[in-house]
Order: sequence, then C-alpha cells, then structure tokens
Amino acid sequence: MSFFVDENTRLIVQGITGREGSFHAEQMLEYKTNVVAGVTPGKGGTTVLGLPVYNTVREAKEKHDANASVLFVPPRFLYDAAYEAIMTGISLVVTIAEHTPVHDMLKLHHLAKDKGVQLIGPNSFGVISPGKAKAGFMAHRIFAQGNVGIMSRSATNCYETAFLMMKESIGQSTVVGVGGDMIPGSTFVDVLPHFEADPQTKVIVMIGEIGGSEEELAAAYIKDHVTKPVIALIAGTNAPKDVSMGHAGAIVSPDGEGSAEKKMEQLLAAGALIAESTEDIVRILKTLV
Amino acid sequence: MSFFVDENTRLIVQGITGREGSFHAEQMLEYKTNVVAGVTPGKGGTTVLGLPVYNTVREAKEKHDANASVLFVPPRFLYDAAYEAIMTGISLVVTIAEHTPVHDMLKLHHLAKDKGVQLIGPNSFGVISPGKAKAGFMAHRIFAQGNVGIMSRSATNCYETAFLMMKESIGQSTVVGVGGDMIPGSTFVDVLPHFEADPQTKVIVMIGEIGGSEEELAAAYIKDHVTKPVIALIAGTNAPKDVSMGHAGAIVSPDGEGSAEKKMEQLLAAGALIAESTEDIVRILKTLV
Amino acid sequence: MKLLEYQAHAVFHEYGLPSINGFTATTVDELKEIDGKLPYPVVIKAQVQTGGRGKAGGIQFAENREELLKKGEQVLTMSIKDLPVDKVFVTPKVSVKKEMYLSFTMDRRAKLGILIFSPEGGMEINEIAEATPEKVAKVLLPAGDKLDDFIVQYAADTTGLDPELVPEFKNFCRTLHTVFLQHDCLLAEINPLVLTEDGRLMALDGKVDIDDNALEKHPEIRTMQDEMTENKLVLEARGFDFLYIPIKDSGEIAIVSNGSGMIMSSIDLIAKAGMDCTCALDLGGGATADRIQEALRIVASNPKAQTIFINIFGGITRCDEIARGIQGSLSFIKDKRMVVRLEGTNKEQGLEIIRGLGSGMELVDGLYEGVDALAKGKKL
Amino acid sequence: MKLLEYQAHAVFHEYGLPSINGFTATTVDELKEIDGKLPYPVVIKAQVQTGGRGKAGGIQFAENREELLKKGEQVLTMSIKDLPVDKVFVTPKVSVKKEMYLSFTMDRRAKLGILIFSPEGGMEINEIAEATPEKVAKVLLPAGDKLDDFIVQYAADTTGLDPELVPEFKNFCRTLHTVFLQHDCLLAEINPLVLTEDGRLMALDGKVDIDDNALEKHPEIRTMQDEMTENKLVLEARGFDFLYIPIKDSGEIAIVSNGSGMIMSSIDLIAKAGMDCTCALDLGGGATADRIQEALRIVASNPKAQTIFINIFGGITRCDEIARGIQGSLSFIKDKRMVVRLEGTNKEQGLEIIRGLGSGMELVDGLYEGVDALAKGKKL
Repeated sequence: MSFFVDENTRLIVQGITGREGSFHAEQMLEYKTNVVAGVTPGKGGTTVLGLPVYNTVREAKEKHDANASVLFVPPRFLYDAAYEAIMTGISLVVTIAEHTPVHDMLKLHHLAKDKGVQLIGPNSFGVISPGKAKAGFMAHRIFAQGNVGIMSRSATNCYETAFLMMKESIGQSTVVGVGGDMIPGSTFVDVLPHFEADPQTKVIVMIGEIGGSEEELAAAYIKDHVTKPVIALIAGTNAPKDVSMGHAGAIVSPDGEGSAEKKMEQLLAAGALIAESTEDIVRILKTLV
Repeated sequence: MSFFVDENTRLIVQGITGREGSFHAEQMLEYKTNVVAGVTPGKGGTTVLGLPVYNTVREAKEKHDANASVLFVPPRFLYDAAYEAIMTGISLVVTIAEHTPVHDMLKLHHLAKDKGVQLIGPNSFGVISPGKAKAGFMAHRIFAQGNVGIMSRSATNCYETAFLMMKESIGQSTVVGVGGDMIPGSTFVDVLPHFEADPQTKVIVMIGEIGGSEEELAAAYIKDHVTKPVIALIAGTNAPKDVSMGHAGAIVSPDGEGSAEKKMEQLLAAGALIAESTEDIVRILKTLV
Repeated sequence: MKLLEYQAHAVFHEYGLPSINGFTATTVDELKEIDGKLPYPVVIKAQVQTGGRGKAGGIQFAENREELLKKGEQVLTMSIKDLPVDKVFVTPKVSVKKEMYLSFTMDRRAKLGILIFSPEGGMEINEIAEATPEKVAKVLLPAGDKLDDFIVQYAADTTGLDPELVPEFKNFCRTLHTVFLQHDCLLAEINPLVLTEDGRLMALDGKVDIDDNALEKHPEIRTMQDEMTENKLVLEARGFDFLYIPIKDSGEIAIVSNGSGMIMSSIDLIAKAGMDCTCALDLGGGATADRIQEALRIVASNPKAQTIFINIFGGITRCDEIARGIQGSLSFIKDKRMVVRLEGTNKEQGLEIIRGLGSGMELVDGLYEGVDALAKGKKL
Repeated sequence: MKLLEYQAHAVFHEYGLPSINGFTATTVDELKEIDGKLPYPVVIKAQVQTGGRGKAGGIQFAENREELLKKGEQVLTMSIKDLPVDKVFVTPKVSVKKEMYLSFTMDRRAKLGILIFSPEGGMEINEIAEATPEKVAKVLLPAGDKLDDFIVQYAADTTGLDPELVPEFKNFCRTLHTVFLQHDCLLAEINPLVLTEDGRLMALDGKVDIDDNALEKHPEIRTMQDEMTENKLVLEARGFDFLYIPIKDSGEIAIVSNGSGMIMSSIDLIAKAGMDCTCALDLGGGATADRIQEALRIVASNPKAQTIFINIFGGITRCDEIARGIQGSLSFIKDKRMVVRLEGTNKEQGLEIIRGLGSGMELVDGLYEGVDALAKGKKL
C-alpha cells in the first residue's frame, strides 16, 4: 500500500508556470507521478510540459478528477493558493514554501482540519511513496521502496537517513515531510494513524527536533494507539535557547519549553526507541527489518 | 437508549433570564431534565430557578461539564448565542427562535458541521426523549416513552401525531424538531443515522413538507443506509406555488422545485411508507408496532 | 420581500453597482416631468411584481414626448396577470452589444450561496440552461463573507466569457455579492447584465428578493413594503402578526389554525375530499380570545369564504379562550358556516361554550372528522 | 523580530491603544532636549532586548533636570547582560492604582492564538501563574479574525476582574488583538497593563515580537531592524540570505552546512563528543562556489572559530561547486583547521579538488567520521 501519494494519485501543480514549479513538475513526471494539470491564475489556456494549465483549481479538478495538489508558489501567495485548494475539496494539499507567515498557517491549519483535507507543510520537501509517486521537491534518487515509514520536520536529516538506508538496502513505504515551521498543516499525530494503518509500513521513523510540542503529542498518541515500532530522533539537544535554528519552528522557549530532553523522555516512556543520530536510526533499523 | 438528550444530558439554557427562557427552563426541570445552569451576557452572578447564571457559555461548561444548550433568545441574537455555544464545543445546540435571518443560518449550519456540533433548529420545538429529558418548548404531556422515533419540520403536525399515538398507547424514543426554516442546522439526513443506530427506535416517522430538498436527500439516504421502517408524511401537496406557507422553508419554487409529489415519489422509491395525514401515520404505526 | 425593478436599481446604486438610471411615474403629470430629463429614445417599464411584462405589453419604447405620454399612460392603465400597473420606470434606451445573466441566490440543498452566470442573457435562466447548458455556470460559494476570486474566475472560464471582460466582471460580481450579503438577499439577480456598445458592464434589469426575517436590519426596505402591490387582507393580517395566505380563487373554505404544518395538512385533506380552500390564516402562538376575534373578522371579510374551518391543536393553547373568541365574533360570522375542531387544555370548557352558541356551529373531533363534516355538511 | 520597548509603544500608538508617551535619547545632548517636554518625575528606561532591566539598574527615576542628565548618562553607559545600552526611553511617571498583565501570543500545541490575562501584573507571567494560578486566564482564540466578546468576558469573569472595568478592558483587548493580527505578532504583551489613579487602562510597558516571515508586509518595521542591538556577523550573513547562529562563547568549532536539521545534528554529536561549537552557518539551498566563499569568509572572521567543519549533504547540491568555493577561500581560511564532508552529485570530482588543496584539508565520509576527526585531530 503506502498512502497520501501512490498510483491512484491525480496530482495538480499550483504555480506550474514558475521556474521551480515547472522544474519540479518535470521531476515528478520523470518519477512517473500522475501529474494531470497545472494551475496558475492568469495563465489558463496555456500548456507546460504538455500539461494543460488552468486559472482555477476547480477547473483542473473537474476536468481531470484531481485528488492532490502540490504548491510551488511564493510564501506571500501560499495562503490564497492553499485556501483555494482546500475549499475546492482537493484531499491532499502539499505546500513547499519556506517563510510562510505564521498567522496564515494558523488559519490554514484549522481550515484544512474543518474541511477534512490533509495539508502537508509548509517548509517541507513534500511526500513520496518510493517507486510510486511523489509530490514535492525531494531528490527521489535517495529513496527506495521498502517498509519503513518516515516522517520528518527536517529535510536534510531525512535525506541523510534515506541515503544511509539505501546503503543498507532498506527502503521506505511513505516519507512525509511535515515541515520545519512553527504551525504545520499536519503534525506527527496527524500522520501516525496512516502509518499505523498502512500494511506496507512495518517500522516508523520520526525525525523531530526542538521547539513546539509535536513530539510530546506524538508520544501520547504512540503510547495509546501505535503498535508498530517507532524510532525517534530529536535534533537540537545542544542548540542554544531562545534562538531559531533555521527552521522557524526549531526554537526552545526561554523557560525551556520545547527542549529535546523533555521530548525524548516522553517518547521513551511511550515505548519509542531513541536514536542519537541519523546513522543511529539506521543502526536500529537494521536490528528491526 | 434514545439520543441527543437523555439522563446523561447536562443542559444549559441560554437566555434563561428572559420570560420564555425562565418559563421553559422551569418546564424542563419539571420534566426532570438535568438543567445545570443558565447563560445571559451581563447577568452573570445572578440566580434563576436556583440555577447559577453566567456571562459566558464557556464558564457554564467548565463549572458544570455542560454538554447541551438550548437557546431561548430573540432571532437577532441567535447568531451570536449559537456561535458562542458551537465555538465553546457544546455538542448539542438547540435553537428555538422563529424568524432567524437566512444568511445567519447559512453560516451556522456549516460552522456546526465543521466543528462536529449537532445544531437543531431554528424555528423548532426542540428535542425530547420522552421520560428522560427535553430541550425545547414542546408540551411534554403529549409524548410518552416508546420505540417510535419522530423527526418533523412542523411542530403542529408532530404534536398532533404524538397526541394520536398517545390515544393508541404508542410512545416515542426520541422526537426531533428539525424546524421549519429554509436552512436548518440539522436536516433529516443528519438525524437519520441516529435513529438507525438507536436500539430503542424500531420505526422512524418523518414529517416533512413542501420546499427544499431535504426529503429527497433523506430518500436517497434511506435507500442505502436505513434498515428500519420509515413512515413519511409530506404536508403541502395542495399548497399554492411560490407562496410561503408560514414556515419560511415551506415554499414551492415557481418551477415546481420542492413539490410534495416529487418528494413522495422518491420516498416511495426508497421504500418508505407514505402517510396521507397524521391520523394515517398512526394507522400505519399500529400495523408495525 | 421581492422588490420592484426600480427599487432593485436603487439598491444597486447604493452599492455603486453600475446600473441603469431612470425615473418613476404614477400619473401622466409625472410622465410630463420626466420629459426632458432623459435623452430619447426611452424605455417605459411597468412596475409589477410578476414576470412576462414584455409579452403582456408592459415594456414600451418612446421616441419623443408625445410617445412617452401616450404609451406611458397606456401602460399605467393596464393590468398584468391581474395586477394593476400603478407605476412605470422610465430609463434611457441603452445600446447593447451583448446580454448576459448573473445572480446570487441560495442553494437550499447545499445550504450555501450560489453564483449563477451565463454569457447568454435576456431569457429566464432555466430557459438558457435548457438551450445551452454549457453556457451556464452554477458555482456554490463557500460559507463566509468573502467572494473568492477563483470562484468568479471559474464561472468565467467554464462559460467561455471573453477574458478581456473578466477583470471588470470580477468587480461587478464582488459588488453584487456584497449586495447579496449585506442586504440579506434570497436572490440578487441581474438579467440582462449588458455589455454596452462602449464596452462597460451594466445592470439593465434587476430582481432582488430580501429575507423577510432580516427586514429589521433594513428599515429603508421596510418602508418600500407599503408601496408594493399586495393583497389587502395579507397586509391587515400582518398588522396582527397573523399570516394570511390566499389559496385558490375558486375556493369556498377559509381555514383558521395555529401552525403551518396543521394548515398544510388541512388544505391537503380538504383538497383530497374534492373541495377547495380560498384562504388560510395562521394564528401563530398565543391565541387569546381577542386575537381569535380579529382573525375571524379578517377571514370573514373575504366574500369567497362561505365556510370557516377552525382547526386548533395546541399544547398550551386554552380551548376556552378560543371558544370565547368565537363567541365574540358571532356578529360578523353570522352568515358563514362554521366547522370547529378544538384540542388542547380546557377542551371540555371550550366545547361547552361552543355548544351554547347554537346550531350554526359544527363541532368535530379531529381533522378527518372536520373534513368529513365540510364534505357532508354534517351537523352536530 | 523583537521590538524594543519604545518601538512597541510606537506600534500601540498607531492603533490608538492607550499607551505611555515618551522620548528616546542616545546622548546627553538628547537628554537635555527632553528636559522641559515632560513633567517631573520621569522614568528613564534602558532600551535593550533582554529582560531584567530593573534589577540591573536599567530603570531609573529622575525628579529634575539634574537627575535626568546624571542618571540618563549613567544608564546610557551601562551594559545589561553583555548588551550595551545605546538608547533610553524617558516617560512621565504615572500614578498607578493597579498593575495587570495582558498578552496575545501563539499556542503552538493548539495552533491557535491565545489570550493571557491576569489582574495581577508587574512580574513575569510564569511567576504570576506560580504564585496565584487562579488569577491567570489562558483562553484559546478560535481561528479567525474576530476577537469574540465572550472570550474576553470569560477571561475577566474567571480571574475576578472588577466588572466595572470590563467594558474598557474589552476595548483594550480588541485593540491589542488587532495589533496582534495586523502586525503579524508572535507576541503582543503588555506588562504592566495599569489602571491609573484617574481610572483609565494604559500600557506602561510592552513587548512585541513580529513574525520574521511577515516583515515583507511591514516595511516600517523592517527599518527598525537596523537599529536593533544585533551580532554583526548575523547581519552580514543575512545580507547573503545565510543564517548565522552564534552558539557558545567558549566554543572553537564553526559549522557550515546546508539545512537546519543537519546543523542541529552536527552540534548535538559534537557536543556529545565533548567539544563546543562557537557558531553555525546555514547555507540554505543553491550552494554555488561564490556563495560558499562568502560563507567561509564570514565564519572565518569569527576569531573564536579555530576549526571549520563543512558538512554538506544535498540531493541536488554539486560537490565540485562546493570544493571550488573552498579552493577560492584558501586565503582567509589558511590559519584555520578544516574538516570537510561532502555528499551529493559529483562527489568524486569534489573530493579530487579538495585533495589537491594539500594537507590543511581533512576529508571525512559521513557525520560520525567528521566528529571523530574533530575529536582526534585525525588527518587524511
């Protein structure tokens, strides 16, 4: 199986007429992803990579039965583009852009929840089900089909993990970049039930980091609802307090909220296996798969 | 069993300090409904019928673990009061008022859906599970505990039906007034799954009328999902077109949309039993229960 | 409440929606005053609350003063579908390049506002949809106060609206949507929405239907209500918070009841028994003796109402109050046949009073028995 | 971006939020100009981006001109937590009846705005919450642009705020909430919110933290950024769209990498091996030779950085580009130790170039090996 994206995905690319949009649309097509159309307001009627471009998501959805959208739009247009996709009832919306205003994400997070839409990102590499489809900009060559599910706030730590897994011939079922921002569209807790339910996934890798409470919430969920083994890495144990570490979300409050220690403690108590590095993730994986 | 209201209901009355609010709060208490508090902005700290009154629904909810609210507020305040109850996460919100602006209901309908709140009414007599609890202004003496579920757009046709049932010693599990307005908070389709799932309910009575599409939507739902017998009455076969029959929602469009014929036809095709009058409902019921 | 065309235009102007200007007249003298204010040719349009004005001759063109007065008077003295024309709306004749259709209304099924647009206009929307369904966009609006740009874009794209018109069309839609929301409209329709020869979009005719439940918020609209061509008994009943519903001209039975559902059930069973109702009056809640008297006075003043069927079922309605109301109404209902069904608190006391009023009263127990009585002329 | 106190007040004034007025000074001459503009006594407050000003002597009272100049100069020459005080904010001394606390901030757990209020103020909110938890209301705000009346009412009711103050308090909250939304704040805090002797609510001190991702919408705030006391290398790096993060004063290792996660992982493993980093630089995407050169120049100008650890893993980053960047930087990194890990496209070509640069370069394969090399001084 796998989830979010696979052979049944009918993907549209919002912002396909931009430089990044067209480049990554091509990459996704190369990966045999079923990209069905592009959307750029004002560019309706044109063609990019042989794909029709529409002014609205709705038209793309109706003409091509699209069920997923990936957004390659600048952060200041992200709100409008994601809003349109969510309101049109696209069931998976993947946002890539970094530097999305927090207040925008605050609204989009809840809008997506209310409308039953899976919103992934922003500040994310996207979603990939290796060998099937991808919606995002990740370098797909380092991913291989297998039975480890990965969800990660960090792109580089995820890439590194996938790269090291490849050397050991361990592949992935689905890899989800929940993104490095303060307010993600979907959190670890939102993704976990999918991994738990997916028969292809045998082990879950969670790459978290300092800041926020997503790892703590995930720990609580894992304790009560997850039967599969979970390997967790929390980056940033030794990061200074009250300083954003590059990801807008990776910041420990002056009062210590969001520290790596607390996250690891709770994950350990929930039965997760704590890895100290990406190499360590793979070492543990080798004992499990 | 029964649903919406029962012995586990912890009801608040919004607008309890008004004439109608206090009168019907007393009636509900007399019916042994667990009314726990009242809410009237600006009247917090006072007491009505021995019940504490708060300024906000949230305080009433936190202090008394309230899970249902009935609104006795004038139509122009209905939006704010219902909005507050929905946003506070009260799971059942019953609105009574007639003459609620349609645009207000348009918003509340979707807000309640998005937030997973059961909004009943407006222009409704409320909800009663005979012998257990009531949230509304219906004259409870004509209802008796039993195993017929009733949902009705009309108060009078429902009362008459309950009254005739009483003469035949047939009682009700739960009775829901979906209300006579153009845009109800909950429709027949929203209530049907509860009747289907409720073990106490053996037969479902649906009292519809001309206007809108709720009966048609209910017919489609009944066909696919309802295994219990459904008796349906559609009032207004001989009502003139393009004239509101008192209920804001009871109006047949100039082009014939919302006519009783079409509704009955589809209900019949869905396997419902069509009653031609309230007395006819009871006649059919006698053959079933 | 459905506005007359000129009232709809007044609302449009209030919001700055490009809409035709004109003057109303109710007399030839007023027509004379209009002469000189507008460039000829002008259009004279009957202001009545019904469709099909054009076919009935309610829309006339005038090339000069003489024609304006002659044709204007002609329209002012006609009736359209039994509605006398009290007023005309006189506007300049606009050179039109294209007629389109645009409206915002309620979709009761989805419980959302809906935008309906067609670059073909002039006809009724269902006629357009039948002739060229691919040229009609019906787009549901997400709940909320914003008209999303992509909604309008979609309507334009799927109906093949000239892309050059799209920016102005979006502005037009946004403004009409604001009217729809802020004036609590059930319908805000522009048909035809015209593209003028000089390339602008303009509302040439408009229909606005405002939610009666929201009139409190729009006092300026309430004042228009008195002007409307409306049944006098409806107006009189409204003064007492009763709802008076005219039903069938050929009917002879008037229903007085307390509840919409009950009234519809009564009409249905009466029709089924082969009889017709002329009107119904809904008392609403709280039926006191005084109010019953007023209600009976109103229905009795309808000369068609040979028989009055009083059908009361109220959980908290006191039947003795109703009976006393009937008692007080004997003077104006004396020549009418009366069939009375009472159910509720103090039923027995009520029936006692009715029985005391003599043989003019027919008492029945239940709706079926009432309809039987109406059919058979059965006496107590 | 965290505003200085006087900048926060400027934002409050812009929205009409009742907030203290005052003047800033950076020199004694400017202090002299303030004399006469404000009634004595006045308050002199150090403008630095840190808490605990009061304890450090950064808040002084002056009864007259002489004290203003003397104490003002004193504050202007001090440092608080290593931050030199470049500016003071001088305000009238307000007669205060009551100090309260109010803020709007983000609740990351619920992903909603949150209102935090206490009728007790002056201390930090977590101190208040520890001392009198029943006097602190933390109320999540529904997603949307409206501050619902009932939210504020609840905050007032549950903390026992004097009901007479509630109407003005509601206005105050609405305005601060507007600041919070429209200025894209991560935090809009007023502490103390004071009730003055004459019964008005006023912001006496404010903290405003604005979302860096939204600064594009607020050009006037961007200009404030230059004024802020900030690390020069951070500013220089920002000019190239790099993120420079100072880590530990005692550290000796500088990390150059391409990704936040990778940087955190590197710091963690280095710390675990008993070493400390002084800084890290995140290249972001698109690491060309030119950009690498600039990045290395910046970290090399930090005298604490004895060792530079270049850790590059990029799906589409070309390692030969990176290597050429290092090659071009030899002049300013010559006295530094260099540990280099390259992974990605054209890895071999990149390694070849590095090997050609001589023994100053230590090449490692992977992060663990890099940390080992850092620890052991292992050479290639």
